Amino acid sequence: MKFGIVVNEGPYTHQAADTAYKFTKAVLEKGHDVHRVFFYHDGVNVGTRMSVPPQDDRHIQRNWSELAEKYDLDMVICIAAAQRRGIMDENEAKRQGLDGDNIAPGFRISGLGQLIEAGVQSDRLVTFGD
Amino acid sequence: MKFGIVVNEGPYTHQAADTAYKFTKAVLEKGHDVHRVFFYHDGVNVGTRMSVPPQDDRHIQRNWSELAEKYDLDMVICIAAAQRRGIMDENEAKRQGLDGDNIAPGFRISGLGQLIEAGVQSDRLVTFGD
Amino acid sequence: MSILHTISKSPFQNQSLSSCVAHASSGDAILMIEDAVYGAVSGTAAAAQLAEGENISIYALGPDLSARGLGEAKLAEGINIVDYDGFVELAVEYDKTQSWL
Amino acid sequence: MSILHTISKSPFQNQSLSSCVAHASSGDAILMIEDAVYGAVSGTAAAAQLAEGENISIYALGPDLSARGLGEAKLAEGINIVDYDGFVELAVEYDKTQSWL
Amino acid sequence: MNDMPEDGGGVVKKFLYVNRKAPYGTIYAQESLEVVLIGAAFEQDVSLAFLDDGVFQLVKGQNTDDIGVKNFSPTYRALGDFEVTKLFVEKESLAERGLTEDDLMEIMYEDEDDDWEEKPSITFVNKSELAAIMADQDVILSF
Amino acid sequence: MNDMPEDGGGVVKKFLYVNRKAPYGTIYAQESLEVVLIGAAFEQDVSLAFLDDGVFQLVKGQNTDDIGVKNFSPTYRALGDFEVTKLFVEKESLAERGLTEDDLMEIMYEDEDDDWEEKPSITFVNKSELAAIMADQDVILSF
Repeated sequence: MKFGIVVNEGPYTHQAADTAYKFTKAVLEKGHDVHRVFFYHDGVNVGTRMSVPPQDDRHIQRNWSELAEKYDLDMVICIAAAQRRGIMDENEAKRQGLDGDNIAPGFRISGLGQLIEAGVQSDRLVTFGD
Repeated sequence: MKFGIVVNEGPYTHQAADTAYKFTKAVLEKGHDVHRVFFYHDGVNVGTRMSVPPQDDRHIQRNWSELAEKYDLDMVICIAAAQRRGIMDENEAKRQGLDGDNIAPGFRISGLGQLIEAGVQSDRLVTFGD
Repeated sequence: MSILHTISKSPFQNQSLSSCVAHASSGDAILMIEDAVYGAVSGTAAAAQLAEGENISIYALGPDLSARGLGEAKLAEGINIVDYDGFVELAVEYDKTQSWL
Repeated sequence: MSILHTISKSPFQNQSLSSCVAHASSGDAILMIEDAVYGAVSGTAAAAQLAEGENISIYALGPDLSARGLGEAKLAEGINIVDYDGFVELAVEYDKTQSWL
Repeated sequence: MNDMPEDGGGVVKKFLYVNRKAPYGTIYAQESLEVVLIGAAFEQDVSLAFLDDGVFQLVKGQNTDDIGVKNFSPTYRALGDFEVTKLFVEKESLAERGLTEDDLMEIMYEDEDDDWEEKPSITFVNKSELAAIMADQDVILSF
Repeated sequence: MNDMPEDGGGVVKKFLYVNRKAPYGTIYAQESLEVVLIGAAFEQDVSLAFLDDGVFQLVKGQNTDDIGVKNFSPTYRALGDFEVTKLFVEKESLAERGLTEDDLMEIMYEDEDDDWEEKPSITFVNKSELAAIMADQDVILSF
């Protein structure tokens, strides 16, 4: 079965990004497909590579990046939500005249259409948020 | 009278950062002092210079940076909260081996002691959050 | 020592207003800001709760009322409207501020 | 078509559980995750609300119960405990998922 | 070009956007509306539900000048132009909040199947009717 | 060195940390505790209040292994070592949540003014007693 996953909250503040990770991992380990993970609202903040949590805490961004690499996950950050909140890839940073970017490996920035398309293409769409 | 201001939520998602800005501006325009504005929890995300909101929307980070410049405000971002969430100044970025930083003008990163000290030194401590 | 209590969340979604009213003391004030201003609409359970507080002054932030389309005609009796300047004056007037997050 | 409803917020702080129960149809399931698992504690108003749903299966996420120190002895009757695998199975079993945010 | 429909050709699903939060205090209402507008290009069967604090999104006379936040409420009245014409508002949620149907904006669309006659987009439903609408969907997006 | 007390020398204020949120679902409980620990170095008169969902922070037997989030609950038991010894827990909040005093962790401190006798840090209070404690403070920090 094909899943779409939506993550609406940022890392650490709400448990949503953790639960979504555990759920997505379980989906994949059970042999299902994940069509896309879409990060919206504060969820875009999961995709910053500048996060440095304490050594004895989980590294939420890295967990997601590693899952994406292992399963070739499509992880999309909403461009409109990301611009408001300051998450940038190289292209966007250049376009906005910024001196650097902060997106983490395995994430890509794209439009809201990718969320709708995930709803159309997936057998199940599951949202995690606050 | 001397005020301390605490901002606990990030930009755009919750109105708290907007209300705190309007309140702080009113405090200053009425001739009171602001000992410090302390950004904690997701509030640290207010201090990213990578935020690029739509043209017809307010620029929350820039509003704060301009207020700080005009009134010589002390705006402190909590270091522990900032590390988790990926807000870095030049020093911290270097220390963590990152290739760049994202802190906005007028903000500085420091410890939680600055929050307590604001409580001790201010006549009124006002918190904005969710 | 008197407290200015602030609430920012809708009382129809969240218990903060209810808890705030239950812990406010005589001589305190309650100021509704952001989504909490919906608690000022007359005829609602929230407005009734606010009216129960004895010797507690009730305020709502005008800019937040306007943003949400709540004109004075919709408001319960006894609710005082202030702007950001008035918010600052309340924070000065009361000995300390407590935010019901 | 059947719905798996998920709730993540404490029913003592937020109205989502109450609204979810009121909109669930016969044959649906409700899964409490994160802070919503406090709604599974026996003797509370939340547990009573959940018990009112007719022909609605009630689940709670075990890992979230353990994190919060809620052993099975504390739970109301009729609540089924699942882990993340079980969550996935529920999402497969029901036609669609609705998150009460 | 990121936001153009892709791959979905032919598939038409019933999409329900569930709006349960008040505007301005949080951004969810506004960012939900952004999804609805983009989603309109996908030619799916779209409905919007407003319940709990979500009914506040449709209150008329919103003026955000003094809070400095963008007033996005006029966009609801433009939904008809995007062929988003099914807005369901829960009666019990209105009543509990001291609101009547007259407190809401008038939202109209032109019905192309009925000689472009102007018709109201909002249908007022009770709780059990809304539950049935939810049950009838393929995809539910919650905000 | 950022977190060392500065300038405050001599001033002792009554600080109340108000905890109203459950642990893990959001980070507020954990980051509140981080403030309390840092604040202990400032030698202020510190109290902690636990009411509403905040009482869940003190429930014993928390085990976060399976959610992958750090279990910070043992830190409450170490508060005595930081001379944070006044924890007020609201009885009505416990009862409403189906909890009794026995469901909470035992938190003790050694009283240096009483021959280092071990004493409980938690005092159970009712709503009106807690309201009086709030009224008595100089600074209230809410989480």
